[in-house]
Amino acid sequence: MPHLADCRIMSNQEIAPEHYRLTLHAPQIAAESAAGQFCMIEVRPGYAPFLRRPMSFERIFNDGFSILYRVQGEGTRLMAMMSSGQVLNIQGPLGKPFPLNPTYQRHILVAGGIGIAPFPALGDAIVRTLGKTPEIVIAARTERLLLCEKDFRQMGCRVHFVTDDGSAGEKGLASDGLLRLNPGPDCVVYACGPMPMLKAVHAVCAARGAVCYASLEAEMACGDGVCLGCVVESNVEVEYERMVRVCKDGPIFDTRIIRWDAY
Amino acid sequence: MPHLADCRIMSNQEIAPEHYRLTLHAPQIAAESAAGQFCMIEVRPGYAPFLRRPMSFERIFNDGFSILYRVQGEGTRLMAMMSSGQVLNIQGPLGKPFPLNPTYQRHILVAGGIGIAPFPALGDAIVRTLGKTPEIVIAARTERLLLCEKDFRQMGCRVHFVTDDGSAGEKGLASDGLLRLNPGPDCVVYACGPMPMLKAVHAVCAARGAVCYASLEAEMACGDGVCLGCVVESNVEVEYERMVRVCKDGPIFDTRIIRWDAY
Amino acid sequence: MSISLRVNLGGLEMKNPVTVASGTFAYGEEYDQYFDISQLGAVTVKSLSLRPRAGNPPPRLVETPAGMLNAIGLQNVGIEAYLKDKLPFLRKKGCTIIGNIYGHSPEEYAQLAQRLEAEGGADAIEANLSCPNVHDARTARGCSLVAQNPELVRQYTVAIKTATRLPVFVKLSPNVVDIVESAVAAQEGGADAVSLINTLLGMGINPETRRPILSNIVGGLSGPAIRPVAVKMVWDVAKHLKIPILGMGGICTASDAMQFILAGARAVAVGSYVFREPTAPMKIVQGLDDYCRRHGVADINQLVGAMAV
Amino acid sequence: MSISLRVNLGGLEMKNPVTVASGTFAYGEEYDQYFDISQLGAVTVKSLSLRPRAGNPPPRLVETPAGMLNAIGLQNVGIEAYLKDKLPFLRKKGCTIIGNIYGHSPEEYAQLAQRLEAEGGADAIEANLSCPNVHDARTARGCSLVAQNPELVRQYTVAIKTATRLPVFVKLSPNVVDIVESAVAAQEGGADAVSLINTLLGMGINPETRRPILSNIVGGLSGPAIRPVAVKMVWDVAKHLKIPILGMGGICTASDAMQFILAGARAVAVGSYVFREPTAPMKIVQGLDDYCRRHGVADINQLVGAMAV
Ligand SMILES: Cc1cc2nc3c(=O)[nH]c(=O)nc-3n(C[C@H](O)[C@H](O)[C@H](O)COP(=O)(O)OP(=O)(O)OC[C@H]3O[C@@H](n4cnc5c(N)ncnc54)[C@H](O)[C@@H]3O)c2cc1C
Ligand SMILES: Cc1cc2nc3c(=O)[nH]c(=O)nc-3n(C[C@H](O)[C@H](O)[C@H](O)COP(=O)(O)OP(=O)(O)OC[C@H]3O[C@@H](n4cnc5c(N)ncnc54)[C@H](O)[C@@H]3O)c2cc1C
Ligand SMILES: Cc1cc2nc3c(=O)[nH]c(=O)nc-3n(C[C@H](O)[C@H](O)[C@H](O)COP(=O)(O)O)c2cc1C
Ligand SMILES: Cc1cc2nc3c(=O)[nH]c(=O)nc-3n(C[C@H](O)[C@H](O)[C@H](O)COP(=O)(O)O)c2cc1C
Ligand code: FES
Ligand code: FES
Repeated sequence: MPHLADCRIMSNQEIAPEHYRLTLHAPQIAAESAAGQFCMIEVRPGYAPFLRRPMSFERIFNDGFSILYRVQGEGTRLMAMMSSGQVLNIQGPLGKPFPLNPTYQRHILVAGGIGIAPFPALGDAIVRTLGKTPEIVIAARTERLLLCEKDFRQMGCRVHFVTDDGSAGEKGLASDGLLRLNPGPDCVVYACGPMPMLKAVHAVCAARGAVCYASLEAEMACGDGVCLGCVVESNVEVEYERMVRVCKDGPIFDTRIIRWDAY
Repeated sequence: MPHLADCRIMSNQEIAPEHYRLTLHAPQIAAESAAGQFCMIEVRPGYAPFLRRPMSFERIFNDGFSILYRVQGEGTRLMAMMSSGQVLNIQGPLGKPFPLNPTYQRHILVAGGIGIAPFPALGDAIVRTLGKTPEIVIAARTERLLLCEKDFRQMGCRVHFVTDDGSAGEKGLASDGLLRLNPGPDCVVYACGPMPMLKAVHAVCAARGAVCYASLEAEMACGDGVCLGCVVESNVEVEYERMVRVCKDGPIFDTRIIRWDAY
Repeated sequence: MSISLRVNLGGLEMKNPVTVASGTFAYGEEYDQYFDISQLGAVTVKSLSLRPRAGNPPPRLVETPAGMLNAIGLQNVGIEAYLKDKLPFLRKKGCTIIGNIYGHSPEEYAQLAQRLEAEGGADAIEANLSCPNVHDARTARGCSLVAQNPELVRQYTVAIKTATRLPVFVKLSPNVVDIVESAVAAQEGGADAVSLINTLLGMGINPETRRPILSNIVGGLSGPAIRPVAVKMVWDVAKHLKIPILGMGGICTASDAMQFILAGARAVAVGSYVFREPTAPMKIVQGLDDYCRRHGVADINQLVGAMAV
Repeated sequence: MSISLRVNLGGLEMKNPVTVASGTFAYGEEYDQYFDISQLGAVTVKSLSLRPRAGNPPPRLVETPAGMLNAIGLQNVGIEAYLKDKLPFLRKKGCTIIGNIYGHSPEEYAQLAQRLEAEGGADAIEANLSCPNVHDARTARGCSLVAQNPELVRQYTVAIKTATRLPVFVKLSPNVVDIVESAVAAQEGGADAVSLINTLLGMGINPETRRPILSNIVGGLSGPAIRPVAVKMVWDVAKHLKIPILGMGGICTASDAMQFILAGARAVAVGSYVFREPTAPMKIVQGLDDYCRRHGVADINQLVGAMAV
């Protein structure tokens, strides 16, 4: 059940250009949260910005959680100006977590840019709950934006880098990185990143017979399934079940459900 | 000429419950400012609040100035949360300063509540420019809100306290305090505070033949004479000169000009 | 001092004047996680249509300064699924229910009202004659809503009133020259109250892609940005109507709600702000109680339309 | 890459598409303290009437979420004082001038236009047929503006066009069912462009005093809060009009201005935001140049109405 809680900022640090890690004291929310879920952050009192901002849990601790965010617009710019000791009102946990299934041999994580955000928590969960070691493709525009390498090395993961500009790892797209790992029916792929990347990753998985779960993004008002603003089109035949809510039915979707040709 | 400048906050301290002193580094603005003038503060980026907030200069230094403010609503609440090192965009100086006239024997300052704000600068100016020592009536709801006593003692002023609740000084209104000082035609009275107080002070001055300059307040959009939003009604006979702009024609007015029965 | 917040909104007894705006509270279940929704004067449900609707394609939502634009397009489960899956929860909670309905003709509205009454699906009907998101903006110039045509408002109202004995509220659009005309038409048609306002038509363009932000291009603007427009319309209508008003548009706090009540609204609905602050409706109930206490007013009805001119 | 920002707004040559909204820039002098106002495409002056006007009693102004309400009531120095005291400064600076006028009848508008032309007081006329603040809200139900009646819009436009050879822009109100009707009426009357939008009617009440915040009760809502409404109306009108559009309503940044241009505005006016940020109009001129550069567009006219549907 989601909570509304005033949470103290433990730290808020720039970890790469325009990328921050924010840690919040939020024991109650943390206790009920799982990898893949998210929270809605009230950036500040007053009506600018008007809506809360959705952010995935990066890591979940006993007494709180961290998020990893990229400065995108007004809301995240204001977040970046905050400092420890200040308080943010948080709504969460929201949405469905990544499904964890022990039957798969390989767990491959594919992150594009800030899409890395929910994966430290997912990696933790795979290691701890399933006793497996995930592999990860970390893709970004350029070397400096390849985040969280250390976290995954510590879990013992194979880490594959891909950059748009070839400044580190393979030059190419996240889906190229995934292809290199030769996914097959024994794999479950978890993907997070921009829509075109997810579409490409889905295509690879579909071709190779791997199941793929993607964490989707959409502009949100309520985060809680109420406003019907955050929908994406699915393949469901039933007309009125075609629109699925990213916040409540997702944000994690089996990619076979999404009507990719709409994107 | 008014400037627009990003000014660093040197300090922002609570000096009484809900009352703060904010000091800004603003050498250019300070160099051109005089007691009675004010600035417009952009409280923060984004559209909440939408308009700048007008604030009188409390004291003017070589390298900047201070303001004294009371937390009133959203804008001032946000200001109170700021800390030294942060930057505010300031527009100023704006408006007309207090007129200084050496022909008067006595200079009496009458402050109601946060209306004390422009008087430290005015006291300084009277002492330095005219070589006279002003007298001051400081009125407030209660003892803890009697501000700036020390500043005026240091200037050698006679300080008369008045409180609504009698917790310090005389129990009564600012205008009662003024009456005790027995003002007459040899006096110039400077007043700042809420409209009903100014009306009462004007009445005392009119009855005693003292000239009175009041610093008025009105909600402002531009602060610069453009929007015509901040007007008050004057006694001017000419119909279309009846509305005088607090920001540009004031904020300091000879009280005989104001149509007090409209207030 | 004992304060009474009870109001009678055109025959609907409400224990306090606070409800929620249709489409911003779904069917109540989600927000019951944050506060006991039966404490509200009423719960207004998302517009119900005869058949389920998928609504418009995404994107359907964008934030704007102090507000938001939406082009949901009345996605809803349809009246039968509502009666079967959603109503039991609201009834179990003991909520007073305002059933908001949307149809394509007077007959459809009548049918919806009849079904709701027959199945105990609502304690009052709110007829949404003013949704801006059910037309294709590419073809519908300026948009043509039933609520923009007083004669149609009258006809639709008559049809609904004939079909049900439940109190009928008619929800109007701010996109008119004079909302009093629409309100008077509703009153003439027999409406028991008018609900105002629905969203204002608006749109946004992404300059980088040069494409409209909403897939339907045009959407409805809501939130505190439009509050001054809504207060003005409530005040206009209150001066000329005998039936009561359910006021909405940008209400976030008890102080906002008081503006509507003083302007002449018998009850108020909290809309978009509930997305930001799910407990807002409850806090407003408390805030109205505080206000009455502070002002020594024993019965909130004394404040309706009590603005001193 | 050399970028041309020149536009022709119904016969008015502007070196760039950026002007200011009438009433938010007075007659230019104050803001020339912050930037060289002759760099703007044009300066639009505060509405001028035949005789000076004192406007409404205070309070006339209140901040609202992401906007403001004003009820200035067209306080202005009158046309003769403008010609004598204000015009010389604008001419000395070399500004292109849009002379906004307000009268009580077609004849007064005609007279004002004539005087402006005769004295070289403006390079184009903008007829304000849509000021919400010149009626007493206590008596004028819903407000009745010339711009709310297409037939009157046509008549007034004809009268002004007959009186002057200067380009005539007709400024319209958003408080209508379909602003296209008003715009078409202006076009039929011979207008060279339409200016949209004026403020939306709105009001506020202070719950503590239970009194209206503005002395005139009702005022005009402006600022970013209303931007989505304005963009929508520009887009609607652009689809149906041959004459160009001067777009305004909540423009704060070059990106906002681009929304209006892509929706179909040939030029744009910066209004309320200039109070907050006096250099905004100048920054927008620069921002439009940057935009064109970034998007490889050599002539801004190519972007007018270029939204991809
Ligand atoms: C379930 C979910 C989880 C997310 N997790 C993260 C995360 O862990 N780290 C991170 O950096 N970002 C994350 N995002 C994206 C993040 O919400 C946006 O970057 C952020 O809302 C931008 O706000 P802004 O005010 O800075 O930008 P603006 O562009 O000013 O925002 C304007 C509006 O657009 C919305 N918006 C803008 N970009 C996005 C986007 N990509 N997705 C959804 N809404 C958007 C905003 O919420 C706001 O309503 C997540 C989004 C979703 C839906
Ligand atoms: C020339 C001038 C000088 C001033 N100097 C000082 C000063 O030195 N110290 C100080 O504490 N206050 C001063 N004020 C009052 C101060 O501007 C307001 O208290 C402040 O704007 C309140 O903003 P807010 O957002 O906190 O309040 P809110 O009530 O949220 O503000 C809402 C709107 O009302 C306006 N407003 C509210 N109260 C006042 C008021 N009393 N006068 C004018 N506008 C108001 C705000 O500017 C804003 O536009 C001065 C006002 C003027 C006109
Ligand atoms: C996301 C969203 C969905 C809405 N859906 C409906 C609806 O289904 N039926 C309806 O009558 N009004 C609907 N509305 C309009 C609201 O009920 C309300 O009239 C409007 O939003 C103004 O109130 P607000 O500013 O407080 O949100 C919707 C509004 C929003 C923001
Ligand atoms: C304080 C103020 C005064 C205004 N005065 C006039 C006026 O005299 N004549 C006019 O045609 N419009 C006037 N307007 C309307 C603006 O020109 C403009 O149409 C409106 O404010 C919308 O633009 P904005 O949201 O950018 O302010 C005024 C607006 C404001 C805020
Ligand atoms: S954000 Fe409201 S339904 Fe998903
Ligand atoms: S605040 Fe604009 S004229 Fe005074």
